[in-house]
Amino acid sequence: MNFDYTEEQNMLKDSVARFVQDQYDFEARCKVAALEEGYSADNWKTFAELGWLSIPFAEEHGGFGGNVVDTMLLMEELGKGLVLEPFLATVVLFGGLLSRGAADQQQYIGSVIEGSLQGAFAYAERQSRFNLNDVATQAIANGDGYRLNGEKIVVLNGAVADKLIVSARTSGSQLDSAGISLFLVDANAKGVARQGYRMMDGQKVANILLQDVEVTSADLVGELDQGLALMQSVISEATVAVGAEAVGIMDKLQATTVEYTKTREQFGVAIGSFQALQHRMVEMFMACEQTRSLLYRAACSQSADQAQADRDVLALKVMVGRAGKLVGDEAFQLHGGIGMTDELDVGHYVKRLMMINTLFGDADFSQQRFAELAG
Amino acid sequence: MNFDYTEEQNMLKDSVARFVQDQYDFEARCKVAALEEGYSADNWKTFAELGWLSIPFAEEHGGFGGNVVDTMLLMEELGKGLVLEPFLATVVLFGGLLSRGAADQQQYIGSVIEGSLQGAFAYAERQSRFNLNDVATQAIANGDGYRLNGEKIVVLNGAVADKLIVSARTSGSQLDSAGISLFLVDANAKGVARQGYRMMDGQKVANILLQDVEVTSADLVGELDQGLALMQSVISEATVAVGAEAVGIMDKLQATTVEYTKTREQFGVAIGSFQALQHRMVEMFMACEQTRSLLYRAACSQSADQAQADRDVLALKVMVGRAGKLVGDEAFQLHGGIGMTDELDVGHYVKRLMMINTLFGDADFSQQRFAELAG
Amino acid sequence: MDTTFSAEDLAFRDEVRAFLTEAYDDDLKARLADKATYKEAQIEWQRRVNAKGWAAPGWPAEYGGCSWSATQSFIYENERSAAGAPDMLPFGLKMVAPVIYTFGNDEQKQRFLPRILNSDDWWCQGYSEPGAGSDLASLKTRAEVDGDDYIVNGAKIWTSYAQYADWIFCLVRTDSSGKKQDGISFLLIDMKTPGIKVNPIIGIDNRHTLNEVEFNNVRVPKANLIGEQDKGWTYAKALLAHERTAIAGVAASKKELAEIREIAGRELSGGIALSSDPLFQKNLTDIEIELMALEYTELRVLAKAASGAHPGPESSLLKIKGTEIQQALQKLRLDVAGHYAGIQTEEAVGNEYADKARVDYMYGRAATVYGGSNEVQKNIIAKFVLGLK
Amino acid sequence: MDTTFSAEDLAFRDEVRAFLTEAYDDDLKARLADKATYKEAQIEWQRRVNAKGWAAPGWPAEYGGCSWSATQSFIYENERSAAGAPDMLPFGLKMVAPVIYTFGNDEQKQRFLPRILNSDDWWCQGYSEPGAGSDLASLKTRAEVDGDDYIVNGAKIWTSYAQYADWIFCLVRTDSSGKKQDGISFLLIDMKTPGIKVNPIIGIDNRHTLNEVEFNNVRVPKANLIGEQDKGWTYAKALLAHERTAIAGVAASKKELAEIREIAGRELSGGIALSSDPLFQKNLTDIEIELMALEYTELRVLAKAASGAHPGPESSLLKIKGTEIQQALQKLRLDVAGHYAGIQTEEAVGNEYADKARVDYMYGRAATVYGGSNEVQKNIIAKFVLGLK
Repeated sequence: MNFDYTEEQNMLKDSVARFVQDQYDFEARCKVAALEEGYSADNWKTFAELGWLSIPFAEEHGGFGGNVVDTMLLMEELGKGLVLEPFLATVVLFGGLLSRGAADQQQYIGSVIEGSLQGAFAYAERQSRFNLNDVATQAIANGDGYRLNGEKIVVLNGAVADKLIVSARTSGSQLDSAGISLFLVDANAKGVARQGYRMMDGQKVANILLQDVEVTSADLVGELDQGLALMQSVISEATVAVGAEAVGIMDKLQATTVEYTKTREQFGVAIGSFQALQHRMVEMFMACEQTRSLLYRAACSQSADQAQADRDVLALKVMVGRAGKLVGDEAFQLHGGIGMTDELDVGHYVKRLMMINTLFGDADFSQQRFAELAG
Repeated sequence: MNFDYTEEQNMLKDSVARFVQDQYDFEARCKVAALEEGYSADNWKTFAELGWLSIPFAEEHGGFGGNVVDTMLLMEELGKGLVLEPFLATVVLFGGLLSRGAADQQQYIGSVIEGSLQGAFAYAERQSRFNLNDVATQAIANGDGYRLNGEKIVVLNGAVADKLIVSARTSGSQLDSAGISLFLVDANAKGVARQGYRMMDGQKVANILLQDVEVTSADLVGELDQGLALMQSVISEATVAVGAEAVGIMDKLQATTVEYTKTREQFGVAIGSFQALQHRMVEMFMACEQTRSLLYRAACSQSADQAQADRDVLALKVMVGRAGKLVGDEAFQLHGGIGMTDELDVGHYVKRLMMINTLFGDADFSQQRFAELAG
Repeated sequence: MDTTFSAEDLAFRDEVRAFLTEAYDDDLKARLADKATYKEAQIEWQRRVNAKGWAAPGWPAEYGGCSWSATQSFIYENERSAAGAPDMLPFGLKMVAPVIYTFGNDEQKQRFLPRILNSDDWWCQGYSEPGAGSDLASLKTRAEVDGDDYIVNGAKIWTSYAQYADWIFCLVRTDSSGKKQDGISFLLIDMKTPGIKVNPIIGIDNRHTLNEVEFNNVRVPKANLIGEQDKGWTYAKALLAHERTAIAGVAASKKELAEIREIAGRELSGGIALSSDPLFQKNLTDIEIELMALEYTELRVLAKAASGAHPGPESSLLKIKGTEIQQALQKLRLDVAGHYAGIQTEEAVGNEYADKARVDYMYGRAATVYGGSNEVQKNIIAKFVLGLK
Repeated sequence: MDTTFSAEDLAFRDEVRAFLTEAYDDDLKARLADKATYKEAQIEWQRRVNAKGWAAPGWPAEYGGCSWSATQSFIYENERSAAGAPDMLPFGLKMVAPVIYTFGNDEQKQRFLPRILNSDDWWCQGYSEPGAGSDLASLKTRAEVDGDDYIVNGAKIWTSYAQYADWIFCLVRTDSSGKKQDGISFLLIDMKTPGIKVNPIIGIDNRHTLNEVEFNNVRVPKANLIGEQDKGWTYAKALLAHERTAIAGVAASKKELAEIREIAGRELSGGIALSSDPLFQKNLTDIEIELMALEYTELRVLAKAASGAHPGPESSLLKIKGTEIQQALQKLRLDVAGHYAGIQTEEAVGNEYADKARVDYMYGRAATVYGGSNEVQKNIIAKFVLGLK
């Protein structure tokens, strides 16, 4: 039993940390956020050059052959810098689905790794809330292929992605678990209409309207009607990844807050000397440590039996939501007025934490699923 | 709109407060708790002489004709003294049901008022938990009357009561709302077996076994099969009463704790000077005030429409459970080791608060009922 | 002990309802919601209320107050909130006016009070300073006597709506020799005076509500000093409790809670209304029960005030609980909005209630900090109610 | 980063299970549960474990420790808790022994350690004093030199199981001239020495676990002094972190949580198992998730310790969270027990799990107070981890 990183992992971690420190301070980040695409193409090129985009992919696909821990430590460091580049959307989600696809689909992995292809996974719908099985988008058989109709919302990286993977119903009714299939769709295909917009964490996302979009059976990702399990599997991985990002953010907020209270004076003394505030910062610290423990737990159990792994991931997601809220609230409160201005970074960290809570199902939703799986 | 007591109410309040102060200090209370009956017959006589036992009864039954506020302020003062005498069981519950009974049954009110009759209301069963409608005890028609079979548990004052009012099923199945009837039963009737025992708050209660107990139709309290509404109505009143008792206890615990921290020294200063503890005592204070507000709200709405009144009573019960827990926990924690000894009164106050939480349905149960009634 | 409404109370309620139906019309609603017309719409709204005589119910009758009973105040607030009508802006009516009519001279009363009532002047508050925070008394903006004027130099911060304001009321330092609470004076300053500069602050809600106000050799006539020089702290402090009571916002929270319940009845999860989800119900009723309690806590304070007592340290309880409830409701609305809560764009891609969720949540973070942070309120209760040192 | 068990680990787990099945038999269980036979059963249990060589896994190997890896310690604790087997009493094995083998002389090691391992002596702890509480260093019990002896006078309080003890280890004051942490010495005292009086304290659980121990001119040979005179505070403090880590009780809480889940599956409300009640599920999983986290927090501390590092201030986190989880579980069991939770009687009128609910709840209140109150632990984290002054 150990919680150490390998030498290779330490090098990766240092490399990401250095990038964030040298090239992604808050000012630089604000500039990236102002870009129309929602990320910097230059940065993305750097990610590719440093090999980061290859990490989770198998060696046979030209990848680094990394494991969950590699992705985890990369995401934690990206979190500390509030990095906007779409690693999660293109590499973890879209790339994760490609890896599970047919050989023809896996050939796109190379482009992802070299940074020339942006992808997105479009699954949420207006009515679906956090239920992956709630799919109203229809894929009607049409000769050799299918015709897609429906709308997907808040698609991460959806505004700029070159290719999309879309969930659609090939059989059954709207809430059935079976009958969902995934399709690889060119973002510029006829019938695809995208409305890009911003989220409060600076991300560029899109609503995507599909009107009689034609795909062939070769575009089917995974088995027909069996898309739900595939979605769950890749979203489980992505949940650990954003869990790591959240831990990076929480640690950063905690450290920033403690430092601020050491210098900020009120009533003639540093406010960090007030015992009531000290005890609340201890709660922040404990929240960070407990979340990190669940992150490690979820990472370690990815090789364990499925039910236990699912529970560990859901437990992490619940804690990210709850502990993240505590840390965010206290960061705001202890910074006082200055924390509530757009020019300080604190609010931006908190907003990203809030978005992570909602992503893939919020704390309450995750807790109920966790309870259902209870032994 | 006013929250003032009338002059008469102030006199009553003073009279109860004086009794508690002069005759019911902690030492005296321990002596009462040690009595086999669970209360002092002398004290009960005093209650009768002072007219307290007549308060909620109508003037036509020889009562004082008091309202919910009168009972409330009496219970609050009794709470401050942790008074063990069975005012709740005999006067509020048993007496409350008698008042709703037939003329023949109302004639017993006189004996209650003069202190010569002890009563109990036996409704809970082994499997019923907090559901008043879960009644397995059977009342089978038998000539002019009924034959009762079943078991009642944790019956307040059940070990010493002269008369019982018992819920039993006259029709329907175990969980039906309709088909429950109430019967007035002599505690010494053939077939009634009582096992008396202690609760952690010092109360004497009993499990009561009913084996072929014969009652006549004249013993029916209220309408046949319509007992549930009657039970709910009297338990609503009783909930406001124990809410008042809880407020008395919480205020006492809060004041005791604040006083203790002013004198108890650690690290060379009074522990009440530590800001972290001060802020927690402020939380105790706010919990007490908020509970008092819901008590007043529930008392004032007893004349309002039924649905609103029910919600107000349930809200009070939830708050008594939750805020009571907070106050009890902090009282223990801030008293430290000494608070965890049987010889200090703090533990006894907390235990009574805990029993009040459970009585008639705990905070979670009450909150779910409250949510069901939500507009 | 009695909270039932009398026949007079019920008649008053009908009068309030009738007034709101007429005065708070759809046209005004639309103009209040639009950034471009907000200021003039808010002014017009106050003038309509003032025409009815209800702009400042809490003022003494001689200056235009209503002499309402606690019950009437309660009814008015509830009806106004239920109708969704905005409160009067507090800076003139609730903050500076009580200082003027309590501590000002006759000339000041005649000059300012009628204009405040009718919203002829837009006021803002100059208390906080960069670096001062909850430690208000450590303020550094100084006013030096120069003939019949003061010369003011320094800066104020977190000044809501200063970009709209005609006047600002300020605490300024006129003497630095004693302890920090001494030597503070209460000045009224015309925002058009040369040397005043307003710097916008964009909040985490991405809106421009707050400002920094700089004073560079701003010349203020001595006639604008309230009461005695160096005694301003006393005047300001006497009125802070009023401000706290106002922050509780019980009636507004009741309206918000009802709205969330209604939205959750339409929002689906797994094909079922979110309002029937047990965790949602738990979250909602946790807040609702605290709010039901706070409503009566406020009534108890109002009833006490009606019997002549000043709001004391218990107003700190109203502030703490009131703002905690507001923030809990904001979080709940955000949770209900799900994916849509994070959308920050001018176009209508999400839905209206979710946009409001994000803005309210972010703007609402400040409620536990301003008006004396909740930590300071707890210190006040610990000291003045519990007697802890 | 890896937490999978190796083949050796799995073999070890089987060995532990086999041992527990044999050694922790039904007869011993029954005797441990009976007040009258508890003491001798607890001693016999330790002897059986010691015969296996596992009584003190954490000790250095030369004195009888196991040199287990962090994984083995984790496995052992989990298997022991899952089997319901009691922990060894900590007073000898975990509290005084580390002080003896770290700071004691050879004679003391030879004299006491083997007897501690085999439970030949029952130890109790004499740290707290009436009035001292979390401010341990303010202790007043004094030891004055008299030839080859110390004469001890004073009193200790909250002494668990002093009524059974053969020996007590005490912090006593040997010098009052300096600051309070100086001038404290660490003494081992035979409980049979004349002048010692044990006064029972009945707890809020209505049981007799705690005691006050009075010392009236108790003569203690200088040979019973650990290390140097006046340096006892250093010795005691060095080991306090060990105590805190032990208090976390993760494995025991896991067992308790599983038991509550199982009970709630049998307990009905409205004819439906309480385990399917949404609020119950919320309460249970709130705790479960914190506990899953704490399990890994503990593993992280263990792994760090296995790599040679001493448990530092992060052990305070284990203590705080561990005891909070314990108390939350106690509350949940109590809630599940409903009406039966309050029954306090010798006869069996309720049910066994409810009786345990009440006793555990009451006894468990002390967990956030002893071993350095949770408030003190927070001060430690604030100061030594966060660097706040």
